[in-house]
Amino acid sequence: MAYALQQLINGLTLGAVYGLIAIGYTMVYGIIGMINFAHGDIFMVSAFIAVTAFTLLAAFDITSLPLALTAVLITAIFFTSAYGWAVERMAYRPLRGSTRLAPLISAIGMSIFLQNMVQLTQGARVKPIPPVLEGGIEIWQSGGFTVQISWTQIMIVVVTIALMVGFTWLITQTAFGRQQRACEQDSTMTALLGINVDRTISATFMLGAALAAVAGVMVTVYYGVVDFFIGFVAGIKAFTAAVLGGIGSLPGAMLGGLIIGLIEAFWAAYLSPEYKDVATFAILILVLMFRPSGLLGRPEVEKV
Amino acid sequence: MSAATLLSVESLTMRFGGLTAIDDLSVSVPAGKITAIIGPNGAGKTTFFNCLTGFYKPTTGSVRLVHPRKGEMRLETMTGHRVARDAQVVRTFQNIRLFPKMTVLENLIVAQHNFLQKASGFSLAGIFRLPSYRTAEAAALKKAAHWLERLGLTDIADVAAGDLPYGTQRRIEIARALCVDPVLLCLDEPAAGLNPRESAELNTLLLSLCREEGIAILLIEHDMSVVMNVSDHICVLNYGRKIAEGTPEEIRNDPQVIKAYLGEDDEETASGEKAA
Amino acid sequence: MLHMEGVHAHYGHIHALRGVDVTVQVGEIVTLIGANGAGKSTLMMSLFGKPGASSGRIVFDGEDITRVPSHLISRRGIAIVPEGRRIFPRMTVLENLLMGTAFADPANFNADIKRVYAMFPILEERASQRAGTLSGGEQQMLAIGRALMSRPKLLLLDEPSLGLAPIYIKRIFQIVRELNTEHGMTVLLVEQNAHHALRVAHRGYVLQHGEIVLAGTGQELLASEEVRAAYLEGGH
Amino acid sequence: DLTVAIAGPMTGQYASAGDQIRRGAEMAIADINAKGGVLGQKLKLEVGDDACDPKQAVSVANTMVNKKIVFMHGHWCSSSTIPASEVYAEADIPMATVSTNPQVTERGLKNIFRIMGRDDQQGMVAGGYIADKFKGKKVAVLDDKSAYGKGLADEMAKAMTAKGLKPTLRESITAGEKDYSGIVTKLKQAGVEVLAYGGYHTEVALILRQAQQAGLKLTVMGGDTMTNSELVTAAGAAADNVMFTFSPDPRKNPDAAPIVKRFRDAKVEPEGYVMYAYAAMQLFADAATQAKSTKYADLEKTLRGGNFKTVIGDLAFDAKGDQKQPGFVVYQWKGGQYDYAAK
Amino acid sequence: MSAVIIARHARTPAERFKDAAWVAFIALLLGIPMVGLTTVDEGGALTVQTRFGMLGAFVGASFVGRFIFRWIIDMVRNRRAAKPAVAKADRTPQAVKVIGWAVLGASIALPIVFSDNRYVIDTATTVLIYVMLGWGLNVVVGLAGLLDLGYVAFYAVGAYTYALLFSHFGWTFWEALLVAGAMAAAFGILLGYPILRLRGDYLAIVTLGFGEIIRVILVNWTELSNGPNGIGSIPRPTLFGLPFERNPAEGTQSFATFFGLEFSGMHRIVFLYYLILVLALLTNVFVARLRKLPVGRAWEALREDEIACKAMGMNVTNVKLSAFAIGAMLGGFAGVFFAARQGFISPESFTFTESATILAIVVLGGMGSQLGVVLAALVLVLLPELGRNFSEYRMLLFGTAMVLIMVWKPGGLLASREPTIRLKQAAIKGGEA
Ligand SMILES: Nc1ncnc2c1ncn2[C@@H]1O[C@H](COP(=O)(O)OP(=O)(O)OP(=O)(O)O)[C@@H](O)[C@H]1O
Ligand SMILES: Nc1ncnc2c1ncn2[C@@H]1O[C@H](COP(=O)(O)OP(=O)(O)OP(=O)(O)O)[C@@H](O)[C@H]1O
Ligand SMILES: [Mg+2]
Ligand SMILES: [Mg+2]
Repeated sequence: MAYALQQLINGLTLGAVYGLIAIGYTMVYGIIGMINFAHGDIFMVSAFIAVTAFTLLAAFDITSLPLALTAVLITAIFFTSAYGWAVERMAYRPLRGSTRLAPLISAIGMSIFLQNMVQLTQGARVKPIPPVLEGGIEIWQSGGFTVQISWTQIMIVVVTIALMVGFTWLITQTAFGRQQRACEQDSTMTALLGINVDRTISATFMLGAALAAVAGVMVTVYYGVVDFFIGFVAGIKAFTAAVLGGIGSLPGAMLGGLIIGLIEAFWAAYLSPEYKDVATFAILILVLMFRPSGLLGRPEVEKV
Repeated sequence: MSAATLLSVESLTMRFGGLTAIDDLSVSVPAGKITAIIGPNGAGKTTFFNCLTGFYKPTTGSVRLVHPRKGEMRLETMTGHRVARDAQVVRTFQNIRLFPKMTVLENLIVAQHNFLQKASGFSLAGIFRLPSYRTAEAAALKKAAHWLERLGLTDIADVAAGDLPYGTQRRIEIARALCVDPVLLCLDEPAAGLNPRESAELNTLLLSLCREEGIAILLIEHDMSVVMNVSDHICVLNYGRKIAEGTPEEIRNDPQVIKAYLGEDDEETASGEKAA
Repeated sequence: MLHMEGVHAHYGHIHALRGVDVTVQVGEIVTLIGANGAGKSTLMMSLFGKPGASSGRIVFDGEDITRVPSHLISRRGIAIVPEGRRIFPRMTVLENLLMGTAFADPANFNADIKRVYAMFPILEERASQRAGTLSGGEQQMLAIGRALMSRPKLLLLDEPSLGLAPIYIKRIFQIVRELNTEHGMTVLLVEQNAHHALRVAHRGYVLQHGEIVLAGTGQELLASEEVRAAYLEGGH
Repeated sequence: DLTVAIAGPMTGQYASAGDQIRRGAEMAIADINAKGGVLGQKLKLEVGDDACDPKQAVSVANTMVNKKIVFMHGHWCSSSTIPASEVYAEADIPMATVSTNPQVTERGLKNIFRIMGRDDQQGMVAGGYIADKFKGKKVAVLDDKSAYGKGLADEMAKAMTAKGLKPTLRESITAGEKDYSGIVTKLKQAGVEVLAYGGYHTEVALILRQAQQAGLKLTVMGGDTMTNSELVTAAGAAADNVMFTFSPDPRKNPDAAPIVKRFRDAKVEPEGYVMYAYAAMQLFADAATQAKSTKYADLEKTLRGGNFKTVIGDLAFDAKGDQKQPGFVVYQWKGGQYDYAAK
Repeated sequence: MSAVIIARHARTPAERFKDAAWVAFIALLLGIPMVGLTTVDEGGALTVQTRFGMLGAFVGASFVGRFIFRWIIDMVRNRRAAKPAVAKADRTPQAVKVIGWAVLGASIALPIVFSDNRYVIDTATTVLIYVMLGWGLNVVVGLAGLLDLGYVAFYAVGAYTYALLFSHFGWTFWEALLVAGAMAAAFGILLGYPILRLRGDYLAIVTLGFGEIIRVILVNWTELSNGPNGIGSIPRPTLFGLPFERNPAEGTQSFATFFGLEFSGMHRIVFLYYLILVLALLTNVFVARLRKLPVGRAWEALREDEIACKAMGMNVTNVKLSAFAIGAMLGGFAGVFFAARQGFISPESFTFTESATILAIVVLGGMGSQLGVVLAALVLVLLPELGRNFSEYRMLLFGTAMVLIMVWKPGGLLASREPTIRLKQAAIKGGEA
C-alpha cells in the first residue's frame, strides 16, 4: 500500500512534468495546427540556460532559495522565449501557406540543429547542478517503508496546475486566445479582420517557449542533471500526452501527461518496466480508437 | 401521386444534443420526378440529406428506397459509402467538395471508382494493363466525356478543379455525381453562386436529366427561379417539420410558406422571376 | 473614398485582374457584376493584398494602401464578407462575432451585437453553438454579422445572398440600404443576383475576364441590352 | 604517409565517448610522429563518426577503405563494430576495438583485435566480487537494454548465482530517460542494498541521485563505462558508492605516468577510452615496427603472435583476437577519484 | 496559396543596415546563454566560463552574413522581377522526364565509372534504399495524405522477417523477399485498422507510437529477436545461387570461381547495387502504374476530401488500408534488402530518426512526386556524407540544411502534379484506335 502510494506520487510528478511540456506543445498546436517538433529541444535549451544560471548564482553566492529560483526562472523564460521566437521566424514563418507538412520537416531540421548546437557549444557531457531544494515531507510509514514527497515534487505539481489554469483562461477567455485560435482556423480571414497574424503566431511561440522554459527549470531542479539529448525523449512523451488528452486542450494535455506518468510508474512498478512504453502507446491507440480526438479534445464534427 | 414512389421517408427525427434539426418528418419522393425541398435557413434541409445519404445516423425514423433493379433498401441502416455505391443515391454538397488538386476529368473518373476498381481486378489486371481493364477505362472515360460535354466542361477538363471559379465548380460537382449513375440525385443548392442565366441553364439540365435520363432528383434550393420552374413537387420545411407540400403553384400561394420563407411583399422576387 | 487604378492581380500564372479602375464615393452603394470567374472576388480580396496587386494603385481615404499589410487594412475601416463565408468553424457564434471587433471601440459592443442579433435572431439563439455546425445560411448571416461588428466605413459584400432563403435575401438588401442611408456606410457589393444588386446600387461596374467593360448607374445598367442579355436573362 | 583511423560516436547521444577516443588518438599520433613516425612514415589520422548507428558505421567503414587506411581503432558501440568489421575484413584492414560484446570476436574474423575485456569476463569478475563481498545482502540486477548493458548484466547475474547469491530483482530500464523514481521506489520496497548495473554512467548518476532523495542508500557495481568522471559530477557524493570493473588502471601504470601528465597538461583527463585510443595507436606502431611492414598479412600475423607494450599495459591476443590477459579489476570511486576497491 | 512576389522597392543601404543590426541583436540574445556562457566541469562541480570573444565573433558574423545575404537576395529578386514571368508550367513535365532519364542513366553507369571505389557505390546503394523507402512512404503520405511517422516499423518488419526466416529455416534472400513483403503489408493493415478514424496529428502520433512499439518489442523480446544484440551473419543475396564469397563451401562455386575471376569484395558491392537498383526501378514502375489505376486515384482523392470520397460510394476504409498495406510492403522489401546488405541488424537501425528522415525525403521531394523523392534522397543522404569532413559539425550543418531547403522550396523540390489521365491525350488515343 505504502509502495503503491509512493509510486503514485512518483507517477504524478513525472506526469506533471510531461504535462507541463505538453501544455507548451498544445499551445503552439493551437496556432499552427501542427505539432512543433522543435519544442522538446527548446525545452532542452532552457534546461541548459537554467544550469548556467544556477551555476552563476552559486558563483555569486546567492543562496536565498526563492530569490535564486525566481532569478533563474526569469532568465530562462527570457532567453528561451527568444529561442521560441527565432525558431518560428526561421522554420515556420517562411513556410506560411505551404503544405502542412513542410513546417513539420523544417521543425525536425530545427530540432537536429538545436541538439547539435548545444552539443557543440555546451559540450556533450552531462551537466549536473547540486540539489537546489532538498527535503520533503514524510507522509506515511508502513512496514519500514516511508512514503515521501519532496518539496520539489510539490512545487512541480503546483506550478504545473497553476500554469495550466492560467493558460486555459488565456486561451479560452481572452481576446488574445481567440485571435490565436482564429489564426489556426483561417489565417487569411484573421488578417482580414485586422489581426496581425505574424505577431500573434510569434507571441504564441514565445509563450510556448516560456512554458518550455518553466518545464526546463523544473526538470533541472528535480533531476539535477541535464544533457543535450533530454529534449528528444521528453518531447515524444509530451507529444503523446498532448494527443492523448486531445490536442488543443490544455487541461487535456495535463490529463494526458498525468495518465502517461501514472501508466509508466505503475506498469514499471507492478508489471514489466521493459514494456512500459509499449503500454503507453497501446493505451494511446486504444483511447484514440474510441475517442478519435483524445480524452478532452472536442470531437471534430465536420458538417457537410 | 401518379408516379411510383422511389423513396419514402417515415417519421424521421434527427437530434443534436438538445436541438431537434428534423422533427418527425415524412416525405415521399416519386421516381423520375423532381422534388424540391425548401425552407428557411436552418430548417433542416441539409440535415435531411445527410440522413438520407448515410452521413448522419437518424435518431429515429426510416428511409426506404425502392431501387428499380435491386428492390427495397433501408438507407438509414447503410453507412457512408454504401448509400452511394449500393443504393445509388448520390449527392452534392452545399459547400462544394471537389478534389481540388485533381483535374476536372480526374474528379469524374474517381466518381467511377467502384466500377473501375472491379474492372482492374483490384489492381491486378490494371497493373499489367490487361485489355479487360483498358476497355473499362475507355468506357469510364467515355462516360466522363459525355457528362463534361453536357455540362459544358470539356474545355477545362484538364485543369485542376480547385482553380476554377465557384459557378464552374458547382457544375463539376453535378457532373461528378452523375458519373456515379444515380437513381436518385440529391442536389444541395446547386444554383447558389450562379447568375440568372446560368441558373436558367441549370433548369434545362435538371429537366433533361429527369425527363430524358429518368433520374429522380431531390433538390434543395433557395433560388425560386429554379425551384418554381423545374419542380414537380415541393415540400416545405420549417424547424425540421413539414409545413406545406404541393405543386409550385400551391406553394407559391401558401400563406404559411409566404410568411416563413418567401416573404410577405413579393414585389421584388416576383419581378425577378418574371425576368428570369 | 476608394479608388483603384489599373490594378493587376495574379494567382501564380493565372492573370485574374487585368488593369481594373474602380471608384467608390463616400456614401455610395456600388455593385460589381460579372460572369463566373470574371474576377469579382479577386478584386475585393486585392484590396486586402490577398492576392496583392502586382501593379496599379489602390487608394482608400486618400491614402495609398496598395502595399499596406492585410491586417492594417481593416483597421482603416474596411470590412468584408468574403466569398465562402470563412467563418471560424471551431469557435462559437459569439466568438466569431467577437472576432469582428478586434479593433472596434469596446463601448460600442453592446449596441453592435444587439443590432446584429436584431437582424438575425437565429444567431442569438445559437450564440454558443459551434459555428461550423450552423446551416449554410446561418453561416452566411454570421459572416455578415461579423463584418458589421466593426462599424466599417466601407463594407465589402461578396455575394451576401448566397444560400439565404428569399425572405432573408430581401432582408439583406433592406439592411444594406438601411446601413447606407441611416449610417452612411459605403458599400461595395458583388452579386449574382444582378436584379437586386443593381436595384439597390447607385452605380455598377461590369467585370469580364478581369477587366471592367461597362460602368454606369444602377438604372442604366439594368436597362442596358448587353447586361440584360449576359446576366439578367436566362433563356429557357 | 600512413593513414590510420578511429571511428565512434562523434555526434549523438554517446558523443562524449567519441570525444575521448579522438583526444587519445590525436595525442598518440602526435607523439608517434614526433618520434619519427612508423617505418619512417608519418601517421595521418582520419576520424569517422558513426553516431552509434550501424548503417552509418558501414558507411564510415567504406569511406575508410577508400582512404586506404592501414589500421582502424573502433568502432565504439558493439552494434556498430559488428557490421563495420566485415567491411574491414574484406578490405584487409586490421582493427583494434574496445567494444566488449562477445559477438565481436566470435564470428571468426581474422582482422579484429580487442584491446578491452569482454562483457562476459567483466561480468564474471563483477558478479563474483558481489557474491563474495555482499553475501547475504539483497542485490538487484538492472540493465539499460543496450547490447552492452544487457550482456554485462546477464553475466553478472550468472556469476552471482553461480556463487550462490541470487539476485532479488532482475529488471531493465530505458536509457535516455530522466525519471527513475519508479525503479528506485521498487528497489527501496524490495530492500535492495546493492545494485549490479549493466549500462552507462548517465543513468547510474540519475538513479543514485533519486535514490538519495528517496532515502535509499545504494552500492552500485557497474562496468567499464563507470570510469567516466561525469558520473561523479552528476551524482555528487553518492558516487562514492559506485564500484566497477575495468582493466588495471593505465593511469596507475608507472610507465604511463609521463603520458598521463601530458594529457593533464593539455587539459584532458585521461579517463575512460582516452588511454585506450592512445594504446591502440601504440599497438599499431609497435606491430608495424616489429613486422617491418604495414601489409595486412604481416600485421595480422605479428599482432596475433606478438606482445606489445602500451600505456594500458602489455597486450597479447588469442586466436579469436581477444586479449589474453584481460585482467579485470574492481574499482571504487572515492572523493572524485577512482581506485582499486578493497578486496 | 501562391502569389507572385511583389517587386518591392529596392532597399536603401540604411535599411539593410538596420535589418542586419536587428539580426545581430537577435543573435546576441540567442548567443549569450549558448555561445557567450558555458559551464565546465572542474573538480566535480560546474563553473561558468565566459567566451565573450566568441560571442562577439558570432554576433559580428550574423551581422555581416545577414547584410550580404539580404543584398544578394534583393539583387536576385530584382533581376527576377525585371524579367517577365514566363509560364514554366508547361515545360515542367518534359523537364522532369529529361531529368528522370538522366538520373537513370547515371545510376546505371555509376558502378562502371567508379568501379574501384566501394565508398561511392556503397553510398549510392544507401541512397537507393532510401529512394525505395521514400517511394513506399510516398504512397501513404504523398498520395493518400496519411501522415505516417512510424514507417520504419515496416522496414524493421521486413528486415527481421528475413533475418528470422534465415536463422530458423535457412531461407535465402530470394525466398524471403516476398514473404517479408507480405508480412510487412500485414503489419500495415494491423496498424491501419485501429486508426481509420484518426486525422492529422492523431494519426502521426499513433504511427509514431507503433514504430516505437515495434522497436521496443524487438529490443525486449530476446527469444524472438535476440534483443539488443541483434541478428548477425545474415547471408548476402546470391546471383542465381552463386554466392559472393572468397572461399565458397566445399563443392560449390562462387561468383568469382564460376566466372573465373579473381575474388574481389567489389563484385558483391556492385551486385548489391544493381540489385537494389532493379528493386527500386520495379518499385517505381509499380507505384507509377498504381497511381494511374483506380486505387491510386482513390488515394489522391482521399487526400483531397474524404467526405466527398464517401459520397462517391468509395469505401474509404479499404482505400486507406490499401495505402498502408502497399506502403508497408515496399518498406518491407527495402528492409529485406537492408538486412541482406548489412549482414547484421539490430533495433538501433530502426529508430524514430529513420522515420523522420524518410518522411523528410517525401516532403522535400514534393509530396507525390516520384522523381522528387530521388532528388531528395540524394540530398538527404549525401549531405551528411559530405559533412563527414566537418566531423562534429556534420549534424549541425545537416539540420541547418534541412531548414534552409524547406524554406527555399516549401512545396518540395519537384512540386508539380502530373494528371493521371488527360482528356485530350485520351481522345487522341481513342481516335486512333
Ligand atoms: N452537427 C450539428 N451539430 C449541431 N447542430 C447542427 C448540426 N448540424 C446541423 N445543425 C443545426 O441544425 C439545423 C438545421 O441545419 P441544416 O444545415 O439542415 O439547415 P438547412 O435547412 O440546410 O439550412 P440552409 O438553407 O441555411 O442551408 C441548423 O440550425 C443547424 O445549426
Ligand atoms: N486560389 C486561386 N488559385 C488559382 N486561381 C484562382 C484562385 N481563385 C480564383 N482563381 C481564378 O481567378 C479568376 C477569377 O476568379 P474570382 O473568384 O475572382 O471570380 P469571380 O468573379 O468571383 O467568380 P464567381 O462568380 O464564381 O465567384 C478565375 O479564373 C479563377 O479560376
Ligand atoms: Mg443547407
Ligand atoms: Mg466570387
